[in-house]
Order: sequence, then C-alpha cells, then structure tokens
Amino acid sequence: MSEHTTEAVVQAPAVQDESLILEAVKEFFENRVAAVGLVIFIIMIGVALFAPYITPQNPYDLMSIDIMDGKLAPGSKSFDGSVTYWLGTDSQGRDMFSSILYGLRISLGVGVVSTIIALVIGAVIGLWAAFVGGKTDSVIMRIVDLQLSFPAILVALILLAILGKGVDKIILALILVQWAYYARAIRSNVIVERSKEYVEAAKCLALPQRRIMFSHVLPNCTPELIVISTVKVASAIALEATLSFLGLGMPITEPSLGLLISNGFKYLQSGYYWISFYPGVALLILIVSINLVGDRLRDVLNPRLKR
Amino acid sequence: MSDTNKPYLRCEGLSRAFVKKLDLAGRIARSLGSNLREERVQAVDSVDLSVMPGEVLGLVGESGCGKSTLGRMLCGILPRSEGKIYYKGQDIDSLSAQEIKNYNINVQMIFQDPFASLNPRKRVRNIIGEAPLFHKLTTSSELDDYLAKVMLRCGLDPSYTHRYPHQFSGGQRQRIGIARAMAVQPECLVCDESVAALDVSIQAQILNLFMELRNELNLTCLFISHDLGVVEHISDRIAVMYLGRVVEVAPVEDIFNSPFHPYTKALLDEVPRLDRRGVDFTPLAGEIPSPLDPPSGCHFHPRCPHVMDICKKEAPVDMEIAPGRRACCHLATMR
Amino acid sequence: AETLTIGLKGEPTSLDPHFHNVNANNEQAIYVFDKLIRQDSRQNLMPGLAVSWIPVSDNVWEFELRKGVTFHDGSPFTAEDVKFTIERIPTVPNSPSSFTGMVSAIKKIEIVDPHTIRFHTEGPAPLLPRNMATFNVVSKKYGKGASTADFNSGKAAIGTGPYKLVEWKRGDHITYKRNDNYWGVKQPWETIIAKPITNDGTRVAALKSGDVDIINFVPPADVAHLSKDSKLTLSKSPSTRLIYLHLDSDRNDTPMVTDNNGKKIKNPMKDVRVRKAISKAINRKAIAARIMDGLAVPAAQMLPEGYEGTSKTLKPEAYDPKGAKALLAEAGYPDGFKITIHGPNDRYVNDGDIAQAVAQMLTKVGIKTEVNTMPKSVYFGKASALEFSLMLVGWATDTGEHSNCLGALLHTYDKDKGFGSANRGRYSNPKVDKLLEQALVTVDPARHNALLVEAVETGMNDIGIVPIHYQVNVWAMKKGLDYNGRTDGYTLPREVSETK
Amino acid sequence: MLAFLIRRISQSAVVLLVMSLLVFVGVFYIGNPIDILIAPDATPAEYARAVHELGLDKPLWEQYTIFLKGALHGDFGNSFVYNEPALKVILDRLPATLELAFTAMFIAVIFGIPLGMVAGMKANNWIGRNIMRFSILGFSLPTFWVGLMLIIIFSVQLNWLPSGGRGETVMLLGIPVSFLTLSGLAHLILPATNLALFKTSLAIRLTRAGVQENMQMDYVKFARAKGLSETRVIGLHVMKNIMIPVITVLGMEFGSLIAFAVVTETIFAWPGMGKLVIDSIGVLDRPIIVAYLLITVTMFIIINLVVDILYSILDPRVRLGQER
Amino acid sequence: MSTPLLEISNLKTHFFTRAGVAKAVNGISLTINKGEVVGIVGESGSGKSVTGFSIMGLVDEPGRVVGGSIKFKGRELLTQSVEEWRNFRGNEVAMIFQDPMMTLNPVLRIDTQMIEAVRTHEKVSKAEARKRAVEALAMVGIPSPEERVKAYPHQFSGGMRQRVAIATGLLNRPDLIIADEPTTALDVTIQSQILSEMQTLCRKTGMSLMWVTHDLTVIAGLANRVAVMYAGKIIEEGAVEDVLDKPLHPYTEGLVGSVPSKNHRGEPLYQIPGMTPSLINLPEGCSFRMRCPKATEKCHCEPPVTETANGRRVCCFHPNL
Ligand SMILES: Nc1ncnc2c1ncn2[C@@H]1O[C@H](COP(=O)(O)OP(=O)(O)OP(=O)(O)O)[C@@H](O)[C@H]1O
Ligand SMILES: Nc1ncnc2c1ncn2[C@@H]1O[C@H](COP(=O)(O)OP(=O)(O)OP(=O)(O)O)[C@@H](O)[C@H]1O
Ligand SMILES: [Mg+2]
Ligand SMILES: [Mg+2]
Repeated sequence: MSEHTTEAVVQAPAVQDESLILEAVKEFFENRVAAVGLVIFIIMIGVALFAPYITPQNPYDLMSIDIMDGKLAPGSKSFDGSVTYWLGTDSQGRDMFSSILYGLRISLGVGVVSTIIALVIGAVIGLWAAFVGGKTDSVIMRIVDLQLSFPAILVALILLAILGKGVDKIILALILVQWAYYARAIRSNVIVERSKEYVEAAKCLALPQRRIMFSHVLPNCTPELIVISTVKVASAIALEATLSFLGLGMPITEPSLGLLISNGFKYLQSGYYWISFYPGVALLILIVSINLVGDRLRDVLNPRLKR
Repeated sequence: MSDTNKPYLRCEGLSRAFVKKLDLAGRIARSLGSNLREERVQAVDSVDLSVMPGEVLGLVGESGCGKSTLGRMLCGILPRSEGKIYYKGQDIDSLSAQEIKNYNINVQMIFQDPFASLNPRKRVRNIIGEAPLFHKLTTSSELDDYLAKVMLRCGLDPSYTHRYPHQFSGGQRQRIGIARAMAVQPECLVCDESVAALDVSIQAQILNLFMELRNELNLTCLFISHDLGVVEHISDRIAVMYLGRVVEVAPVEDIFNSPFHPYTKALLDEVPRLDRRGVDFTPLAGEIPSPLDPPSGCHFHPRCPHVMDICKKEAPVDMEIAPGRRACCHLATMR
Repeated sequence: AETLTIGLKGEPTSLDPHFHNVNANNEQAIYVFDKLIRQDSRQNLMPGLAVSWIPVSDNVWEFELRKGVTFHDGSPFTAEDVKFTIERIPTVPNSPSSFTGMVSAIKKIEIVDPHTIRFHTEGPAPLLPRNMATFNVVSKKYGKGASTADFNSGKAAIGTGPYKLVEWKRGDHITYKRNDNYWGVKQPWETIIAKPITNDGTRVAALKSGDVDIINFVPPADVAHLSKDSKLTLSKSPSTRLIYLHLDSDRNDTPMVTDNNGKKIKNPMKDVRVRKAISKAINRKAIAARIMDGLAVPAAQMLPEGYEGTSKTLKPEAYDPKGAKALLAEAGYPDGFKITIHGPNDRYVNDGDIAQAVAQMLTKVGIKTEVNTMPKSVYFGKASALEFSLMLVGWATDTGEHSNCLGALLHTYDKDKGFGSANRGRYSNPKVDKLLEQALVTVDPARHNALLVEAVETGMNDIGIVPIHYQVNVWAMKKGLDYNGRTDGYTLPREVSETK
Repeated sequence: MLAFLIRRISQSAVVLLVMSLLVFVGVFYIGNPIDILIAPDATPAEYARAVHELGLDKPLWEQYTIFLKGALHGDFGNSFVYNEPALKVILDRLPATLELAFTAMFIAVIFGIPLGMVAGMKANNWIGRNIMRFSILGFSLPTFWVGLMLIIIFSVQLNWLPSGGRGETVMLLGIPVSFLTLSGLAHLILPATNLALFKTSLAIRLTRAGVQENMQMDYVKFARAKGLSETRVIGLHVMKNIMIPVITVLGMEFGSLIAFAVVTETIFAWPGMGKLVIDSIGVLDRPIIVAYLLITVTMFIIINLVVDILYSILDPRVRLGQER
Repeated sequence: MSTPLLEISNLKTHFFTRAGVAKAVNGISLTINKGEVVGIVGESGSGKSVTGFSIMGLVDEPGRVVGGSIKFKGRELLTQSVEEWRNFRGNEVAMIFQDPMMTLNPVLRIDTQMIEAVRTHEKVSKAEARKRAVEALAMVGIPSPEERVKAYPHQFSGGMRQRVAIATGLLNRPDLIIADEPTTALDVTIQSQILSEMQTLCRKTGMSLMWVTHDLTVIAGLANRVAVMYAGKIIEEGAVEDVLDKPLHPYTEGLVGSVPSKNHRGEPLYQIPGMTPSLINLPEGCSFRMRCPKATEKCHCEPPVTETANGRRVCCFHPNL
C-alpha cells in the first residue's frame, strides 16, 4: 500500500525557486515603457532627496538670491557673472533649475507623505470595520461613502479655505480626501479574502483571529494597495498642484511645482515662458512616470490576470 | 482514543440559518406597507448525526443542501444557530478553553478548491509549518524534519518546502492542503468535496491517500461529496441530506442495496456507472427547490413519486427503521 | 462706432450704486448715473450734476444743480432726487460697505428751489465737495423702495448717465445702450458690453484674440510684449494706489519679532531708527523695475504730486543698505533680528512678489525676514486683529486728497471718532493728530492744504508707514482706440475714443 | 424601491446638515467677511452697523438656527456681496456649469468609448498601445495646465477659438444654452475639451477593461457559436455588458466633473457657479458657499439616484437599492 | 453511410503563447456518422474543448489551426470564408458549453438571444422566430415556455439555463451538436434530466452528438463510440463496450481503473502515477510513457496507430491486444 505514496512523490513542474517579489520585479521590467517610467521616477526621487547638494543655489536662502537677477532668460548669467541660470530665473531672481528641484521635493514629499498617512489611517479603519463588522462597520462605511461621494477637489477646496495655507494643511487636506479610498479598498479586499478557504483553514488550525488577519489576510491585500497608492500619489501631486494653482495650496515661500507653475502663469504670455513652462514639464514627467509605474504594477500584481 | 461505542462527534438539533436582516430604512419601508422581508436561508435544519471513532461517514446531497455548512459547524469554524455538538461525548459548550483548543485542532477540515484553500503568498513550509509551530507540536529547529515526515506521508517531495502554491499542480496542491491538516496530528478529518475538483486519475491518487491515512492513523472521517460513487467507495456509513435535513442514515451496503427514502432511491437510480451502458435515462422530475422558500411539510414532496397528503402538511420525523438505520419519511410511519 | 467691448478685471457685485462701495461697482455706476461733482482723470473736482458749490457759511454748503437734465425715462432731475439719494444712502439694507461716511456730516438738507440745495453740517466740513464726488444720484421716482435686485434687473437703474442698462448676465457681461438725451457731450458708442474677466492671463488673451476691444489692469509682465504688438495700443496712468509697509510701532511686545535665536525681544520698531533703517534697506527702484516691470513709481508719501496735501519736499528714500545697517547698530541691533512680513497674495498687483522682495532686502541688511502671504479673505481679518508686526498693505485714496489717508493710516486709532480705521501698526503721533483735526475744520483751501502738508511731512519723517510705490495702471486696446487712463483706475467708455 | 428611497433621502439629509454646519463653523473660524467687504476707511460705527445688518454679531448657533429655519422654507439667506438670495445667484449660474459639464461628458463618451473598444480589441497592436499611452497622458495632465496650453495654442497663437467667456446664448425650454449658436459653440469647445480630457481617459480605460474581460466570457463564445456576426456580438452582446460599469462610473464621475468645473471655469472665465464659488470663498460670502454646497450635494444625490436606477434598468440582475 | 457527417483528419491546433507553443490538439483524426453519439474523454487540458472549438472555427487567440483537415458532409471547413463560417456555425453544427451560468448573456432576455440565433440563419419574421424559440424550449422540457421565454437568464436555475442553451442550439436543427461538458457543473438529478433530454432528442431527430467530458461513467451510459484523448492526441477509439471493458491502451486502462466502483469498495483504486504533462514541451515519442507501467525504449518514438477489428483504433507500442 505504501508503494502508492512513494510512487506518488512526483516532480512538481520545473520552476525556479524564486520569491514572488523577484518574479514580479522581473515581470515588471518586461514592459520597456514602464521600466523607463520607473527609472525616471527613481531619478526624480533621488534628485528631490538630494536637491540641496545638486542645485547651484538654495532658492529659499534670501541671502543667495538677488532681485536684480529677476526674470533672466535660460542660459543667462547672473548680474555679477558668478552663476549661469540654465533654466532662467523667476521674478525674485531665483534659479529656476534649483526652484524646480526644490519644488519637486515638496510636491513629491506632499504626495508621498499624505498618501502614506492616508494609507495607514485608511488601512487601519478599513481593517477595523471588516474585523468588527455590524453597526461599527456600517457606520464607518456610511462615512466613507459620504466622503467618496464628494469629489476630492471640492472637499480639498473647502478644507483649505477653512484651514488656510501651509504644507501641513495641504497634507491634512490630502489625507482627508484620500483615506476613504483606502478604507473602502482594504475593507472590501479583506472581506473577499476573509471568505476564502485558506482563511477558514487557518481558523480550523485554531490560529488566533489577530494572527489570521495580520499575517494571512492583510498580506494578500497589499498588492492592490500598492497599486492604488501609486496611482494615488500621482493624483495627490496633481491635486496639490491644482489647489496651489487656485491659490489655496502651498504658501508662497515653499513653492511646489504647482505653485511654481501658478506663479509663472501670469508670465506665460509675456515671453517669460520658462518661469511656468519648465516646472510644468517637470510636473508632467513626474506624474506620467508614476502613472506608468502604477499601470504596470496593476498588470503585474493583479491577481485576476495571474494563474 | 476513547472507547469505540461512544460517538467521536455528535450533533443534536444542529441548525444554521443565514439571515439577511433589513436595515432601518427597510424596516420603515415595510411598516409603510412595502413587501420587503428578511431573506432567510435555513441551510441546516435541526440535524442529529453522530460519527463513531475511526469511522468514515459519507455525507451526500445535492448542491446547496447544507453539507458544507454542517461540516463547517462540526469543525467549529462556523457558529451554530441552534443545537448542540458533543465532542467525545462532552457538550462543547461546557469545555474549558484548553479542551476547546484540543477539539479545534483534532478536528481538521480539507477543502474543495485546491487553489483557494492555500494562501498564495506563503511558501509551503509556512503553510504546513505554521500551525504545528504555533501549537508547539514541534520547534523551529526540528521543523524541517517534522515537515519532511508529514510531507512524505502525504506524498509530497520534502524538497519543495520553499515553493509557492502556484508552482504546483492541482493534485499536489490538494496534497499540501492535506499535509497542512495532518501536520497538527488530528484525530478527525472533515473532507468537504475534497476530490471534486480533480481529474479522475488524480482523484484516485487522493482517495487512496485518504484511505491510507485513515487505515494507518485510525482517523475518524466525515466525507462530504455529491459524487455517490466516491462516497460509496470510501465510506462505512452514509447520510443523505435534502434541503437542510438529513433524510436517511444507514451503513453503506444497506443504502446501496435497499434505499428506503424515495429521494435516496431516486439519487441512486441516477448515478451514472461504468457498467451501465446504453441506458435510457429516467430522471427524477422537478428542480431542487430554492432554500429561500422551501416547500412545506416534507421538503421533498413536490418531487416525490409516493407523495401523500400528509407530506405536504407535516414534516416527517426521524425514525429508526432498522438497527443502525434511520430515515425521515412519512412512509416509515406508515409501516 | 457701434460697439465697445470692455474686458474688466472686476465684476460689480451689484448695480445698486449705494450698496457696496468698491471700485468695480462705482465704475459701473458711472455708466448709468451721475454724481453731483465729478472727478477728472487726475481726480480733480469738476462740475457734474451740480454746476457750482460754495460754502455760504461755515456750516452750510450751497449747491447749484444743472438745469435741463432728464433721467433715462425723460423725467426731469431736481433737488428732490438729490435729497432722496442722500437720505437713501444710510438705509440701504445689508450693505457690507456703504457710503454712509460720505454723508454723515450732513445734518439737514434744505431745498431752496428745484435747482438749488443746501447742506447744513454740524461743524465746518471742508471735505463735503470731495465726499459728494464719491456717490451717484438716483431717481427718486424709481429709487423709492427699490431693492438691490431692482437695480440689478434694470428696473430701478434709471439714471441721468450717458448709458442705459440693457441687461446684466451675471458672471458674463453687462450690456448698455447709449442715452441719446444725455446732457453732456454726445457719447461715442452705441452699445457697451462690459465683460468681467478676472483672470489676468485670460483677459490679456481675450484682447489678443479680439474678443474684447479694451482691457484694464494689464498685468505689468505683459506690458512689454503687448506694446510690441502692432495691433494693440497701450495707455498708462499713475494711480493713487500706494503700496506701503505698516509696522507695529506701538506695542512693546509684538508677535512676529524675535532675536536671532528665536527668543522674544522688545519690539524694535518702536525705535524710529529701526523704522528708518527698514525704509533705507528697501530698493524701491529695483522693485519698480524688476517686480513691477517698470509699472510703479517709487513713493515718498501717501499720494503722488499734485494732490491736496502732497509735500513738495519729501523724496523717496534712497536705497542705502550701509546706512540701514549703521542705523540698526545705532539702535542696538548690530546683528539685526528676526521678523515675519505678512502680505496678501491676491489683492494688489504682484503683492506676494513685493513681500518676498522686501524680505530679501531686509535680510540683506541683517533683519532676517520670513514671508507669509495669504488670501485677502484671511489676511485682512488677521491684520485688523493686530496679529502681525510688519505687513504689506495698499491704500487707494478715492477722494483724491490727503485727509482721507492721513485719517485712516496715520492718525492715532480712535474708535469713537472714526480715526485710524486702517492704522494696523497703531502708529501714534499727537502732532499728526492735531494737525489733521485742525485741517478738517478749516474750510479755507490754502490753509487747509498747508495743514495737511505739515501733517504728512511729520508723519512720513517719523516713518509712520514705509511707502514703497504707487501702482501704475495700464490699459491695452485695439489699435484705433484711445484711452487716456485715470488715476482712480476706472475704465469709462465716455473717455474711450477712436483715433481714426 | 421605497426602502431605497428612504435610505437615500435620510443619508442625504445627514450629508446636507453636516456640510452646512461645517461651512458655518469654517467661515466663522476663518474670519469676518466684513473685514474684506467693508471699505477700508470705514469707521468702527459703520463696521458695527454692517456686522449687525448681516447678523454676524449673533452667536454662531443662533446664526445657524436662523439659517436652518430659512433653509426649510427654501431661503438660504441673501448673499453678503450681491444682496440677492444666494439660491437665485447660484441658480442663475447653474445652467452654464451644467452645459459645460454635459458637453464635457458628451465628448468623453463619444471619444472615450469607441477608443476604449478599439484598445480592448486590439490590445496588443500599436493602435491599442497608443490609445493607452494617450489615456495615461490624459490621466496625468493636470486640468489647469492643459487649460493654459489650450488657450495659448488655440486662441493666442492660432487665433481659432475664443479664450474665455460663454458666447451668445439662446433660450431653450426657459434655460439659456449656448451650444445652439455659433459663437456659443466656439466658446464652449475649449473649456469642454479641457474638462473632458480626464474623463475621456477614464472612459477609455473602463471600456478597454470591460471589453477585455467580456471578450473572454463564455457568452461571447456562445454567441459566436450561434453564428452571429462579429458586429452583433460586439455591438450588442459585449456593448450592453460594458455599458453597465461604464455608465455607472461615468455617472458617478459627473459629480466630480461639476466640481472640477471650478478649475476650468476659473481659467476660461466661464460664468458658471464654480467660478462664483471660488470668488465667494475669496470674500467669505457664506450664504453663497453654503448654497453652492447644498446645491451640488443635492445634484450629486440626484445623479447617484439616476445612476442607480439606470443601473437597475441596464442590469436585470440588480434590484434597486441592493448593495453592490 | 457513404460520407461521414464529420471527418477530422490529422487536425493540429496550436497555441502560440509567450512561454512556447502549446500543442493542444496535435494530430487527431475522428469521424462522426449521422445519428451517432460520440464521447470524447480525457483529463483536464488534454485538448477536448480545443477540438470542439476547432470544428466550430472558434479557436481563441493566440491559437491557430496549423494543419489537417475537417470535412463536414464532405466539405472542407478549414478553407471556408468568414461568411461561410458564420453560416455554418449554429446552423449545421451547434455547440453548448460547460458552465450554464456563463453561456447566456446575463443582460439580454432569453427571447432576444434565441430569436437572433434563428434570424441570423433564416429570413423569418420575429414572431415566427419567437414561435420557434418557444417550441424549442418546450422540447427541452421547460414548463410554460411562452412566459419563460421573456425571462432573463438569472431568473433560471443552472439546469434550466443549460436547457435553454441546448434549446438555442436546436433552433436551426443542426446535424451535429458539440456538447462540451454540459453537465459537469450540475447536480446528479439535474444531470440525468439533461442526459435523458439529449438522448430523446437525438433519437427523435436523428442528429449526431459529440459529447465531451472527463467523466467516463456518463459516456458509458450515453455514447455509442468513445475517443480517449491524452495530451492532444486520441490514443484510443472504439465502441463504448469495447473500450471500457477491454481497454487497449495502458492509459485507458488506468483511467477505467481509477473510477471507484461497486465491486472494489474500500480497496485502493488503481492509480496512474504522475500527472498530465505540459503541452508546451511534450516528451519525444509517446507522451504517456513517463507515466506508463509498460513503457520501453521503443516508446521514445512516435507510437503507431493500430486498427483492429470492429473499428477500434489504438495508438500504442504495447496495446493490450
Ligand atoms: N455565508 C452564507 N450566507 C448566506 N447563505 C449561505 C452562506 N453559506 C451558505 N449559505 C446558503 O446555505 C445553503 C447551504 O449551503 P452549503 O454551502 O452548506 O451547501 P452544500 O450542500 O455544501 O452545497 P455544494 O454542494 O454546492 O457545496 C445554500 O443555499 C447557501 O446559499
Ligand atoms: N486561450 C488559450 N491560450 C493558451 N493556451 C490555451 C488556450 N486555450 C487552451 N489552451 C491550451 O490548450 C490545452 C487544451 O485545452 P482544452 O481546453 O482543450 O482542455 P480540455 O481537455 O477541454 O480540459 P478541461 O477538461 O479542463 O476542459 C490546455 O492545456 C491549454 O494549455
Ligand atoms: Mg459545499
Ligand atoms: Mg474543456
């Protein structure tokens, strides 16, 4: 009788013994456009992180800029001949290249920080709702629905009108408009995952509920969250830019790319196109690259297309 | 093991209803005269059943009749609406926390879908090893040996511990699922359609594995399936369910040789068999009724060839019709 | 010609001429109505519906009204309408900002005959003619009981002015038709379409694409390239809008100042030397040239030359960073201190940029300055609540003489008498107060003027405020049109002419 | 149905209440509108009078209860700035915004859905891939930036289309519309395109995903096995299934279209309520802000209702008000 | 009996996937005569469905018929124009699928879906088409078909839906129905209802049936002839009694042995070791040799087709002759 079992020990399909992550990474790079997007995105992050070491000027050190260098065309030299402004200067005499890198830093920072915080808050709330269920769940979900039934821009607009300007305020506003997405995504994901047989199996093995939730269910929800959050970073950056453009986002002393564009907007037709144009290009590249990455991640991580 | 004539698992009046309650707005609407109502599915309706130690009890019935629900309640992963479950003769409501844990570990479930029943983000090592480590059945240093033993027993190559489930074929995945349950050294398995999703040749492998494990470890087994051929092959006793109720329980020979309940008879008539060639199929008329709105009296009466007036009004009670055989039919009372 | 389409920066909030005293409303009101006394393009007083005005005694002004003037419906204009207008002003409901202050001096109105009217005042009121030049006269017949909505719909908007209101599509355009029975010179335009286009870039684009014929408030940055455009003409006019800094020169403990390490210090700006240093540190020419693209005139006082009360001796403070540092050192701040400058970012031309430039300049003399700008909706409330120490503000003197700005900006804050209403630095100098109060009861023009000049010189030499510049208003129009420009910034169709 | 309506209406009431309360507290907290509105040289007495006239000297809760009482009778108070009923001021502007939003949605649908179908059926060739690239771009470009570029290119450089404003309107069923006149149409194109860009990308993506998913379904194969022509298989069988999610999502997105009109209206000087509300926020004209929010919220609610009803019409499996 | 209804010879359908070429159908030959019920059995992935789709000309991307011929009533199908294919499908051959939940379009009413099937092939009025639909529904045993025809698919149970699908297939009175595991997803009682329905229909109308399944027991009761597929090939073919009672191929033998049966209750089942090979890199020669107890060196070569008496064919070096 035991001969059957020994015989039954058969070869599994020949596959390499690599981790899921490595596999996903490999698959990701099969799409060249997405790979380029990722590389650009990484470069942008690097540039933003190390902006103070790369830029020829700290545009926010009032000692280092001079109004006499205001609105110089790309490639001009400063009035004392010490610096060349490759992308020109704005009305305050700030080097646009430096401003853009610093702006990138703020845009990215705001986008990423708000997304991460919103993700954490949303995940906790969503998980909690799915976990507890019942009244709590339906109350939370009603709030989420309510929040989601309003377009983000409207909510942010009102909030910022109430809160005023500031990095902290815009982050707060972005968190407030984003958390509900995550809460809903997490909750519905958890509910789907929770009803799968592997969770019942874990229950059957008398593993504690908490452990099942965090070490079985949650990891299976992460791919979706990763996809949502990349796309949301991009939309947070765009939203921040829009709000800044409407005059409600960042304070003038900490310009994000959106505010740079807005500041330069009034010069756009005047021939000082670079003040608005280059930040616009930077914003575009940033958002497009993130979206390319997000799009590819969706394909790579989407469980439905797998198997 | 406890003595053999005390059931290993027994349930009494076990019921489970799934109810979709109306929300506040719904209740208001109803009080304003709209015809909303709660959606209520009596998935399992007051079932008495026992599984003897070392026995394989087959549970058959059509789709949606509550087999899985019953199995999951017996495993303790689905709460009951009503009724009692006795584990080795003790009401599980009166068990201490430790005993409950023992009960939970000792009664393991094997699932149907070899894809969904394994966590896709864990390696085999983790899938099988997590519970024994957690329950201190082994230590992390001895885990490899422990796993090797369990996996070999279930016909898996122990060198595959670092793989993910999707790197295996369906049959192998099913083995992983079995290994996961066997790793906690259970005394009883509840197999819910565990071979339904597999090809015949693979199904044979898994069935053989079950029979082997059972013989070697003297496992108790509740074998749920809608495939009568499989159940017949593996079970000692068979329980037939129809729309939430157990309609007949009997040793396997008796059921197949002299089915009592009209539904059992019809079911057996319709099982296609290798040796039944060129037959004229004579089916049982009618659809399976919706569990949302089951027929009155005996649930089977609209399809029953022997239907009587009483069947439409009164639900029959469970009766012993012969030693070791029970049925739930008004015909039994007639006799 | 037929039609003139005007692209305007501001949209009126209402066509009720007495509802809201803001530029956009007053401007449109002039299309339809007339004032007793008009202001010319330099804000000098000119006869309007009144042909003359003389003080018959210290407390009584007599106005002689123009004869033969009719309202749009043909009914004659009389002293009754004037009386009705003045009595209506304080009673307009819900008015967020009314003309009440302009008529509050009047105690009694006496109609001598249909074309002669006398105003009795509490005390001497030298400013009465100036005040009479701020509001428009409505018809008693239509104005009686009329609501704001009645004016907006045109029902009550029946004036004596050069144009009749046809329709107002809020947010889109206002259409006017020529009043052919106008008492003044014949109007050049058959139809006027006034389109509010608040966004600067859009307004400029609208002109370039030919959607409108003329636009006001051309953004300075666009002036250079618009003047190169052969299809367009530009016209500039200095304005009475002063951009200045108000500094907290009153409190010992001011909220936004610390020493270089961030510790609170006593308010340094109580010291006139520090205020002087701040003024010296500012490169007004650079701001005018770089930020304002040349469309600003460095300022030394509150109104440019040629206005009542303007000093001939005051000259814009020269840029002198060394002098500024020296003064700071003398005042005991050799290493400077830290301060935050606050300013609006949506109120004045390039306001945010100016605040930044000032910060840059102050920082260079050792006063480490941070910038905080905010929308006007937030800014003015906070500024009036004295939450700031150094702030960028603007002031336009609609009356075209100095007592208005002296009273609002430099006179000691006095809630009851209504002085210092915009004195957000709470500057206080008894000498200035005295001189101004004296001037306000001096009807003799020469004496009145001399007192104002002295008050202005005293206040400015004490650096009650730090003037920066006067804005220059720019209009741009299609070639073939001509507009002279006005210091009050209004775009009046009657002054737009065709060159060919 | 009844339960569904009750649920919706009670939810909406809560939303409206919460929103209005928020705005009251918010405006109260930001500052006093009089500070901005009043002439800077006004005396404190005039100031006090103005504050009193607008009722701003009452405690917040009292202001709010007055508002609530009025609101129940359809009176949202007079605008501080315009001195006319806030509701009227908003409703005057509503048609312009709705026209813009509908046109944008129309553009999104007539371009997005066909492009999405092509992209879905030709997923692996260059057409499909380029459509997807375009949609990523459309997804990424911030609305305001596109607006600027459109003005610069089409009205300033090429001088083809007007840069802003609404153009001539004619009355249609008592509502002023501009798409029936040439000048109106010319004014409508740029802002509507600007507003539509994002939604077009969305429609492309939704449709493509739907096509790809549905093309693999057995029912498509079965339809083909019946011998149906490809036109009918795609034009009826697949289309009808795709329309369900597409219409649902786009319907829900209509609300955000109205919200995003704020940006477009600001750039194109479009006389809609978005621009009005931005201006009103600038001067803290609370009645207008509240009325705007209440109207938009009400509109969202109606849209959602319509979408739900449409959904249940399109998809026979769904009963009204069922959770999805 | 001169020309068979359907004659497949050496059909090859391959899928050109990223991972390689999957030879889903790799040279099969099969004939179906008029009135015959032919069963196709084999494990999952052995190419049963693809064979069916190839006949219908409905092979999905990235698959393609790369060789062989399919003759229907003597006419070659593979060289047909698109239009001809369309006229052929549903008219001469109908196909029904495994999952009754998915085969009907969920958002269209039953009548729409049935009427269109009639009207693509015949110029008849709507009313006429509807009449035909109602008749067809009645024929497959749907009670009160006049009303039910107006329902949506979700208002039917699984068994009912499968009947609707069958009725749709019958609408144009095809000569052959290809049934791709139509009862696998159904319960035993429902399955036997469908089987009985099909049986009567075939007998009544004389149409042929190609029944694809992995369930030998169903074939045993229903079919006249059976073809056993393994890895894209038919490895054995013959009358049902012969093949099931005396399997020639070791694989068939294993298959039959692994079905639990009354006589061996409780005993270990015969089991074929290992599992179905990947179709992308099939071993040289006999693809069953890795699992075959009888495999020898010879099996590395392509096994020959041996034809025996009474029309049996087997493809093996070591048949149990
Ligand atoms: N979580 C649930 N919520 C609501 N209804 C449920 C739930 N689980 C099961 N049911 C209902 O209970 C009834 C019995 O379900 P169960 O899964 O036990 O049937 P089964 O006999 O196992 O069927 P199958 O053979 O299809 O697996 C079904 O009608 C089902 O719809
Ligand atoms: N669309 C496709 N793309 C790639 N490969 C495919 C596709 N369809 C089928 N195949 C390949 O063809 C092989 C045969 O598939 P087929 O569906 O015919 O199997 P089957 O015998 O019907 O199995 P089952 O019993 O599971 O239905 C599969 O193993 C698969 O690899
Ligand atoms: Mg089940
Ligand atoms: Mg198949």
